[in-house]
Formats: sequence, C-alpha cells, structure tokens
Amino acid sequence: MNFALSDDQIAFRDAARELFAKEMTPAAVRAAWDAPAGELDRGVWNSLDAMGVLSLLVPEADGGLGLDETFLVPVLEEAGRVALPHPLVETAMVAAPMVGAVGVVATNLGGAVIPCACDADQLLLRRGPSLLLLERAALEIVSVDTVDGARRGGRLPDDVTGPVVTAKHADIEAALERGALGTAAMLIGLAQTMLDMTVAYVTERKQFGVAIGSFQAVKHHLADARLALEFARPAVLRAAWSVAHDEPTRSRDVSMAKAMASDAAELVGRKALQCHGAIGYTVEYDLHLFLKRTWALSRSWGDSAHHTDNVAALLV
Amino acid sequence: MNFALSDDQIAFRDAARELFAKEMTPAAVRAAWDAPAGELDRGVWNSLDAMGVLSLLVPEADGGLGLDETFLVPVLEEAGRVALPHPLVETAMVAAPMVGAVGVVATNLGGAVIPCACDADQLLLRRGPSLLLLERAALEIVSVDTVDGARRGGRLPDDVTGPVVTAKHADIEAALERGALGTAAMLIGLAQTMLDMTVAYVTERKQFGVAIGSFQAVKHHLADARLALEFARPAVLRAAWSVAHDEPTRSRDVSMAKAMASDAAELVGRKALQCHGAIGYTVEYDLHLFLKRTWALSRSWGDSAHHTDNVAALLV
Amino acid sequence: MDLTWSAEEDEFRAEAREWLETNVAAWRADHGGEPTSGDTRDGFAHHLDWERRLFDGGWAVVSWPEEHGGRGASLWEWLIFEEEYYRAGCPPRVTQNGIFLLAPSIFEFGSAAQQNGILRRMAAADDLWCQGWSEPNAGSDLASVTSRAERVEGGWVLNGQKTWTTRGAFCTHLFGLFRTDPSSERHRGLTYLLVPLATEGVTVRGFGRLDGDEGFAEVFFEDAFLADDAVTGGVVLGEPEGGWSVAMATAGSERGLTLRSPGRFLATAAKLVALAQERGDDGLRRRAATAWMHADAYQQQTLMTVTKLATGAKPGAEASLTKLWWSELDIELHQIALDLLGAEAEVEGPWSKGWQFSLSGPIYAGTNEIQRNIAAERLLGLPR
Amino acid sequence: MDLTWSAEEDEFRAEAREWLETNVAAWRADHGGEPTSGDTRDGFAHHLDWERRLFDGGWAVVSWPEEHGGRGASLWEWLIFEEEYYRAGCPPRVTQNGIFLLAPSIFEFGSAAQQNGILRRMAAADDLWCQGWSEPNAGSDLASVTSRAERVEGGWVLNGQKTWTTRGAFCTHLFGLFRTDPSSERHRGLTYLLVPLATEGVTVRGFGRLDGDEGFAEVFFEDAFLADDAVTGGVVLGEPEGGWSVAMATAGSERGLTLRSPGRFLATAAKLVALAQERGDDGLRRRAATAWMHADAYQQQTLMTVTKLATGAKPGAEASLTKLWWSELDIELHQIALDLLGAEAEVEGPWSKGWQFSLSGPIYAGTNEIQRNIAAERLLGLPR
Repeated sequence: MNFALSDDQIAFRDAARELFAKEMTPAAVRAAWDAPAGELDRGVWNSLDAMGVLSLLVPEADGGLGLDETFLVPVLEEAGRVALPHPLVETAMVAAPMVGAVGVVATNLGGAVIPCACDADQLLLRRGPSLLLLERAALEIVSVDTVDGARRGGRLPDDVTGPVVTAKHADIEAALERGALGTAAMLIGLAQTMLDMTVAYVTERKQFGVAIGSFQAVKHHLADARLALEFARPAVLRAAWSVAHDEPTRSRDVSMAKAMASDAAELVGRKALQCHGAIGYTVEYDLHLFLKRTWALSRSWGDSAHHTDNVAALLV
Repeated sequence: MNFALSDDQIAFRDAARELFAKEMTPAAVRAAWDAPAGELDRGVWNSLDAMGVLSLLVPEADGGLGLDETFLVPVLEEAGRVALPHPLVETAMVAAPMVGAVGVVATNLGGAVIPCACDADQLLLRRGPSLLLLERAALEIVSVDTVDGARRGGRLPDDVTGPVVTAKHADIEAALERGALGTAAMLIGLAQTMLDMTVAYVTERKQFGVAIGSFQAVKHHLADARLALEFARPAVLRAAWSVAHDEPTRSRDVSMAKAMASDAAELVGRKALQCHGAIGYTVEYDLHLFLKRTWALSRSWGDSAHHTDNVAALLV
Repeated sequence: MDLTWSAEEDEFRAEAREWLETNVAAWRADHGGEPTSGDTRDGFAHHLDWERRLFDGGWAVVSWPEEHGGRGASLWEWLIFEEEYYRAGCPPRVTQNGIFLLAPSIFEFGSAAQQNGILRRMAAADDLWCQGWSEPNAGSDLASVTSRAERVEGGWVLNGQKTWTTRGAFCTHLFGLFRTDPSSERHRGLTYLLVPLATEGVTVRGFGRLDGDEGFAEVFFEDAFLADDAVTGGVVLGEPEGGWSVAMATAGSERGLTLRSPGRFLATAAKLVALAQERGDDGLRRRAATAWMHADAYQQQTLMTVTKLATGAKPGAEASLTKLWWSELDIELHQIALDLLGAEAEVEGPWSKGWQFSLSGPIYAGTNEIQRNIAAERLLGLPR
Repeated sequence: MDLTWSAEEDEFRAEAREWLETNVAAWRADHGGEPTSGDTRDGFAHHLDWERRLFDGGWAVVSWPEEHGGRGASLWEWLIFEEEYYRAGCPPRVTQNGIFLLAPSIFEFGSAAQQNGILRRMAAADDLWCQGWSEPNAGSDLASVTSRAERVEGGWVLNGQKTWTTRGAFCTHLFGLFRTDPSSERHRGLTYLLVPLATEGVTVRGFGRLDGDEGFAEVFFEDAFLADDAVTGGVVLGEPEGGWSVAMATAGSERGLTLRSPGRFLATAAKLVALAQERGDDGLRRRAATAWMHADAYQQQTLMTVTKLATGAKPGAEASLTKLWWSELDIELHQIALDLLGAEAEVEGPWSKGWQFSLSGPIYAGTNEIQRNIAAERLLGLPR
C-alpha cells in the first residue's frame, strides 16, 4: 500500500505545473474568452504535445508514452489550477486511448454543449449507440453562449454522420468514466486555486482595523473549504488507480471521485466568493474565471446526483 | 389581514403559560420519566381540564368551549415550551372534536408507539380503515423503551377490536392533520426553550476569559437557530387558521407547518447541544428533556420528508 | 386574527394585476419581446421606458403619498402589488436604489423643499439615483469612509472614490457619505451629500459584475465643486456631520421590509416547482418543495411583521433575519434549478443569470456574516 | 503508488478476521447474546472480559512492541485490524482512553520504569485508566485548570475537581494536569500526574450521559496524598511543571490518527446502506450513498496520511481536519438512519443509541469550533 506519487509521476506533474505557470496565466484564460470561435491559441497545447501529455495514454507501439491514468490525473489537477480552457480531458483522457493522438479533440460525451467545438481538429461524437470521429472542418457548428466564456461551446445538428470508432457499450462506458475522472481532477485543481486566492485575500484585506481572515466566521468558512478538499483529493487519486488497473470497483470509484470533487469544488467556490465579498463579484477580478469553470465542470460528465446514484446502485 | 392573536387567544395562552410555569417544571418532567406505567401525575392535567383546554374544540352544545384551532395552537406551543409529557395533542386536538371530552386519550395515529398508553382512560386506535375508541382498562399494553422516557410509550397487539368511531377516510385524514398541526406547535415551543436555555448558558459560561457567547462561531450558531424559528412559527399559526376555517389549502398548510417546525426544532436542538458543550450531554442537566422530546415529535405524525412530499404532491 | 384579504384589497389586487399584465406585455412587445438586462447600457434605456410607464400608470411608488407620485397605499397593498408585480413577470426595478434606499431617508430627514424637489422626479425616473456607500477600503466597515468634502464658499469640494455603485454608469445622481471633519474618525464627522454626477470633477467608470453586465461603477471625485443648490432644496441631507444616523436609517430600510419583497421569491418558487415537475426525480422534487415552503414562509413572516407595524411597532433588528432568509432562499431556489438543468445549466439563460445574481445576496446590503452578528447581539442579547 | 495490500498484509487480515469473528461470537454467547453497554456498571464488567480475551489473544494493542503486550504491527496492519474489528461487530473499547490517550505520552515521555510498570498492565486491562483533563471551568480552555498539587515530603497533596471523566466510576487510575506552581497562570506551572483512584481523599461520582448510561464521572480531590511511588516508576510523567507539553502530545494523538479509525465508520456505513436498500426511497438512498462515500473517503485519506507517516513525516494540524470529518460523518450516518426509521427511531435501539453518541463527537476531544480555528490558523495560515 502506497498512496504517494512516484518520482516519475511527480516529474510529469511538476513539468506541467511549470508550463502552466508560464503560459496559462489568468490573462491567457481571458484571451480564450475573447478569441473568435476557431481561434483558440495553441501555444500551451503544442507544449503539452511536446511533453507527451496528449499521447500519454496511447500505447508505445502507437507512438504514445504507454503510461496510465495515475500519470495523467495529477497533470489534469494542474490544468484545473490554471483553468486551462483547452479540451485536455477530452483529447488526452477520453479520445487518445481510443483513437490515438489525432490533434485537438472535442466531444459531446460530457454534457449539453461541446466545449471548444470550433477549435478542434476532430470531433468525437456520440450518436445513438455509436461513437463517431469526424473532421471538424467538414462540420457546421453553432456557437452556444455559456456562463464560462472560456468553454467556447458549440452544438451540432442531430443528423451528422461519419466513420464509427466503436459501437461497443463497454467502450463508451469506459470513455465516460475517463471523462468523469479527468474532470474530477480538474475540479480539485480549480478548488485549490480558489482556496489559495481567498486565503491570500482575507489575509491582506482589512476591515474594522484587522485582516478579515482573523474573524472566526471567515476562518470557519475556509476551514470547511479546506476540509472538503482534503477528503475529495484522495478519492480522485484512488479512482485513477482503479481505472489504470481496471479494478472491479472502477465505476464506483470514478463516480465517487466525480461526486466528491464536484461537491467540494462547488463548496469551495461558494466560500471563496463569500469571503471575497464584492471584489470577487466582478469580472475584473480573476476569481470568476475559476468559479464559472467550476460550475460548468461540476455538472459535466455527470453531476453529483448522477454519480451518487451510480454509487448507490453499485453498493447493492 | 391580521396575523395577531386576539385578546381572547392571548388570555388563553397566558393562562396556560402561567399554569405550566408553576406545575410543569423540569422536575415534573423528570417525574414523568420515573413514574410507573399508568401512574402519570394528573395534577396539571386536571387544571387544564378546569381551564377548558381539553374541551376547547368540543362544540358548546356538547359541553365544550366551541372554539377553534387558533386558540389551541398557542396553548400547545406553551406545552412544548415545558415539554409537557401528557397526551394533550392526542386528547384535545385529535380526539376531542370526534369523541368529545372523554378523559385522557392516547392514540396510535401519530407513529410507532402509543405515547402514555398506560396512563390513558381511552385509546383511539386506527385499525385498517377504521378508528376505534377503547377503554384502556380492558387492554393488555406492552411498554416500549423510548429515548425520551417521558413519552411513556406502549404497544397493543394487532388483533384488538372495539367500537368504531368512524371509518370515513376524510375523518381520519382530518385527525392526522390536527395531530400534525398540534405537534408542530409543540415543536415550536420546544425549540424556543432550547434556544432560551442556550442563550442564557453562553452568556454566563466563560472560557478563555470571556463569555463563550462572544465568540462569532457561537453567535452564528444561535443566529441560525433564531432564524429557523422566526420563519417556522408563522407557518404554524397560518396552518391553525387554515384548519379552523377549512381552507382549501389546509392539507398543504399543515404539512408545511409540520415540515418546517420539525426542521427548525431539530436544527435548534443541534445548535443548543453544541453550544452547551459537555454540560448539555448529561442527563443531570435539563436540556436533554427538551432535546429528546424534539427528536420524538419531529418524526411523529409524519416526519419532515413525508410532509414535504405531501406539499410537493399538492403543488402540482 | 384574520388571514383573509378585504374586498378593497382584493379589488386593489385585481386592478394591479390587470394593469401589470397588460402593460408589461405591451412594453415587452415594444422592445423586441425580451428586453435585455437593465444592467447594460441598451437594456437600461428599455427599463427606463418601463419605469416611466409605471409612473404614468400611477404604479411606480404605490406606498408614497399622492403629492409625490404615489397612491398612498397601505403596507398590505404594497405587498399585494409586489406579489402581482413579480407574478406578472415584470422586470427588476432599475430605479430601486433611489426608491428603496434614498427615499426613506428623504421622507425622514429631508426638508419640504428637498422632498418636493427630489421625490417626484425620482418616482418619474427623471432623476436616477445611485448609492455611494462603499469605497475600496470601506465595505462591511462602512464607518471607515475616507472620501472627503471640504466646506468652501457656496458649496463643498469633493475628493476621493466610491465603488460598487450599482448601475452608477447609467444614473444621474449619487447619494453617499463624505468625511467633512478631517480630524474625525469612524462614524463621526460624516455628512450625507446628494451629488449630481454631471458635476465637474466627477468621473464615473462602469465595470462588469459577475454575469458580465456593466452593473457596477467606480465614481472618482477630483476637486469636484458641489454647489449648495446643485440639488433642489440643498445637497446636505439631515444635519452636516450627522450623516451616519441618516445613513443608518437608510441602511435599516435597505435591510428591512422593503428591498426584496416575498412576491419576488414566490414567483421564482412557482417556476422552480414547474421545472421540478417537468424534469425532476423524487429527490429533486422534494428539494423544490422545501424551497417553495421557504418562499411561502417568507410571505407568512412578512404578513406577521406588517401586522406588528400596522399596530404601531417599529422595525427592529429582525430585519437582519429577513435579509438572511431572502438572500439564502434566493440561492437555494436557483441552486435547485441548476441541479434540475444538469449539464444544460452552463448555457446562458434566466436560471443561470438568476443564479449568479443570487450569489450577490449574501454580500450586498450588509454581508450575512454581519447580519448574523446583529441577530445574535441585538435579538438574542449575546455579548459584543 | 500501489493501492494493493501485500501478501503479508492479506495474511494478517485473514488471521485477524478469523480470530475476531470466532472470539466475539464466543464472548457474546458467554454474556447472554447481547452484552449491555460498556458504560454501565454491569456492562463494563462484560467488556473487561472482552478486553482480557483480546489481550490473551495478542490483539489488545497490535501496534505496541511485544515487550509491552503488543505484536509490533505497522500502521498499515493497525488500520487493517481496526477495519476487521468493526466489520466483525466487536464492541467499543472500554480501555481506549488509556491505550489511545495516555499510552502515546508514556511511550514519548515515560521512564523505562514507568513504561515497564504501566503499559503491559494497561494492555491487559489490569489497570484501567481514565482521563482527568476537564474541570467545571476548564473545558475548551484546558489551560485554565485549577486543580492543584502541593509538593510535600515523599509525594503530593491534591485538591480540586475533575469532571467529564469518561467511565471514571469504573476505572482504577486517572491521568491529568494539576497546577503545582500556585503562582502560575495558564499553561505554565502544570504537572502531569498519574493517580490511583483508590488514594485516600479521592472521591469518584459517576453520572449519566445523554443516553442515560453512567459514562461520565466527577472526581474530587480533598487533601489526597499521592505518594511518589503510588505508581510504579513514579507519579510524574515528564518534567514537573512541564505537564502542558506532555498533555499537548496526548491531545495531538487524541485528535489524530488513532482515536477513531475509518474501520468504525465503514462498518456503520455498510449497515446504513443495507437499511436504505431495505426501506429507503430514492432521496434517502442517495443520501445514504453520499454518507457511504464520506466514510470511504476517510479510509482513502487515512491511507494517504499513513503513506506520509511511513515515509517519515510527522502528524500535523491535519489531525484537526480528521477530527472534523469523522465526528460530522458519524452524525451524518446516524441522522440518515433515523430518517429511514421515521417514527420508529424513538424506540431504543442501536441506531438511536449510536445517534446520541455521535452527537458527542463535535464536542469531545476539542470542540469542532476549536478544530476549525486550528485548521484555519495552522493549515491555512490565517491570523490568530
């Protein structure tokens, strides 16, 4: 029994962290809000590609790194920390094991809209019992206004058809599991950033002559936030292991990870906004970039109730 | 529109309050824990009888006061404040309008056990589609250990039979509504006492050189308790009006009253115990008398979920 | 005790309902069916048009005396009006900060000249008032205001900065506190001033709220000369250096009965219940019913409060409980709606917009942390 | 990273499971099928019998060195043991306050003579230790202890009162803090003493917990003479007047990894899920699944913590988070069970008993208010 990341896993994560710190600043996230559909900047994406992150789950025989989800999940937590707008979960976690490294992949598997639909090279589409892989360039995509502008959502008409990747139920279930797991990891990272920002703010902000972080009510809000994160994070890491090793509990473990990460991130977001007060309530301050992504992801790839019901069903 | 009690209603309530202050002290509640089955002291009960409370809902033609639930509900709130162990809701609220003033009445309509079963003169029993009225003396009653010792619970064998009071569905529904309404009023009173005790305790109790009520965490616990009570109380009074005037919304209003009073009293109880710390966690201190009655009543005559579902059904 | 409405009140309701339903439909039609948010530049103009229709119909300020543009309605009638207003789907009031925050203080502290000069123009939406309470370093701690006004011949010279001024970029006037005794501290030495935003030296910069609408503004004062007669009846409300008590009266009404009436939440709760019926499971339908009860309880508690006020009681610290309740109720209603919508919730729409707005409730008008302190200290008597 | 158990650990688990299942069944049978609560006088005797069977089987203190009655198990094995212990339905440990609160301090601060004299007898349930932290006016504020010990020839004279002493009426020894420097204040001048309850001048009065069991005691000291050799190896643990740091080490372990292991809650969660399957609606089954996840998350978080400790980290203020989590989890589990039982919940039974016990969780071992302060100040670095 050993719950610690290996040196290799840590090295991967730290490399991603360093890259994101440099290239995925809040200003870069704002740029993703503003860039026209189809023109998402690919600088950071190309760096991730060069690091091997995009093909991490692709077998070595197919030119990938042949590693597993316990390597990718810590990287996705880092992506959450910076609110990376690119479809990294969709591409590296969901699509790559099925179709290899084929560029930027967007998908409708996760929810109501297709994030980064116009920015993708390929679209992985669920249509009835099948998964199709389509060239984006050939498709008519309708933009959708989302609360998080960096989601860059789109929709497709119902009658799109194209080459079938798989029609196996198990493949689609596994893809959904990987999507939920990757999104859970993103949510942990988002929550960590929102907590860190809030701790910094309440330590500096003074009212009534003292830092507002010295008020017990603020302390208890943030202790609750820290508490939720403390117990959601191991659940996510355990789910990564279960998926990587195809444990019999993998579906239950992934659902637990997504439910707990969604709940924790929503809670941290609420506490963060409340402890910021008015400053957090403006788009000029950065908090909203993380808050809105949290709301989007907490209900994508199955919301907390959906995954809790799955756990309930699997506990019988 | 006038939400205030009339002078007559206030006079009734205040007379009950005065009586209870004298005769239903915590020591008297403890005596009800200790008295053998069938030997509940009837001092306070006889005074209530003399005041007309027991026959308040009985028509004047039948020797009662011919008043309505808006008179009885404030009295029941007072009964809750002192955790009256006698079956006042069962007798005055549930049975009296159906069978008149026939002594102490216990019933199985409210839940899993029959409170004060051995102490009653009559038992109002639901059996299949009928309500029966039986002489207690003729029955074999089995005592049941309950968390609240003053509940004095009993059970009867399933095969008891006797004279039918009514077999009309509407009568039984109305009796259940009156029971839920009366119990909601008791819960408001219980919550008020637990809050009052806690405010007094945290104002006096010192730790770290100051009254613990000066800590923001304690303040916020008790503000939440006060908040829940503030909004549950009008819902109970409104339901009394709806029942008294047979408003079309009576079932929904009663269910809302019971759900909100149950939730409020449970919340106040939790906050009260936590703010007391260890002292509240002993049977030598009085808080537990009110806390345990709260737990019993919040789930009797339909718990919060049951009544919330009824509201949901009636909102369609 | 009598929980029925009188025949007159029923008549008032019927009249309000008919006017509101007819006129809000006409207004919508005149602005392309679904007018944009009143917190954007274009939308604000549409909403001003609505405010003027309300005024012309005699519904802008029903509880005010007729001489100032109202119809002298009772508190009961005001509650009925509010219920009908939101039931008919009428839009948020872009004039609310003048009507609900400034006007009560004008009624209590204003001279006859101020009342006559200010109130009717406010009701008619001729003058548009925004509040100038908060500053970058004065939020919950309102008494730490540093914007200052220096007395000069014929007026005041203003310097400093206000912020979080709702719809400030679209308004014409600001009311707020300024430090007029430079040696004073905390709540002493503050004066309540009325300031036309067109005054030279005053700069307004709008900025985006959480939902992206330009609902906030910063207001900068740089040696701005405010003439004593810049507002009819004078620019000082109440006594000079007595601004704190005037502001507290306003803050009291801000927190109290008037800012967010039960009608608003009853309307949202009805929509939520419909959504839950349409797409909820048992668990979500139960949560929706709980939220509906919380909205209805707010109505009942308000009726109880108005009963007390109608028999002469003064509004007290219970106002803190009311603020806690409606602000947390609003979040509850929208949270459940988002849970019902699931992944669809991220698409822009009335529920996601309402959700974002609801999150401001526990922050503005005195944070809920402050309100809980007040409830504990003033209602329960816990030590400060 | 490797989330599998080794073959040796699986073997340890199998051995523990077999021994526990067999022996707990035998013990139950020997005490009439369902032994009464260990917090009553009769029940305590039954539970002492269980403790002695555990010791004889080598399972009383698995993580202690063999010389003191343990089997030198790793933290991993201890977790496995705890999981199996509760899965087999074994009873609460009536010796726990000695084993989990005093023993860690004896290991860290005790002389060899104290370790040899005290630990094995504690493990064998020959000596039964209760804690003497709280006093009537020293609860959360432990440093305000006023019970005092005066140094005299050959020993100490004790005066004062301790209270909330768990199972004090059934124990033989008490450990606690006494003020030995009468001029000292707060956490200075306190000495950690070990006191046989049979000492003349010591009076113990048991009293009822919330559930009515005599689980608490008050302990009065009236000129009680505590001889230096009343406990083998000496009655002072650590340095005289250095009691605070010894107690903090104990309090650290009380809050930390050891007092309430995940196994206990995993077992309760499994029972709750079964109850929800049997009689829950969708909403309640969902709540039960959420609580089950919280229990399982505690297990995962503990495995992560033990990984850190196994690689040399020291337990830190994260222990406050652990205490918050298990205490609130325990209430959640029982609350849902009571909601499933509905009106039946008022009848005495394991769920209603467990519910009452769970409510003490946020109070004892440092209130959850104090724990949240610690988490905010020490983990997040917020100002005191």
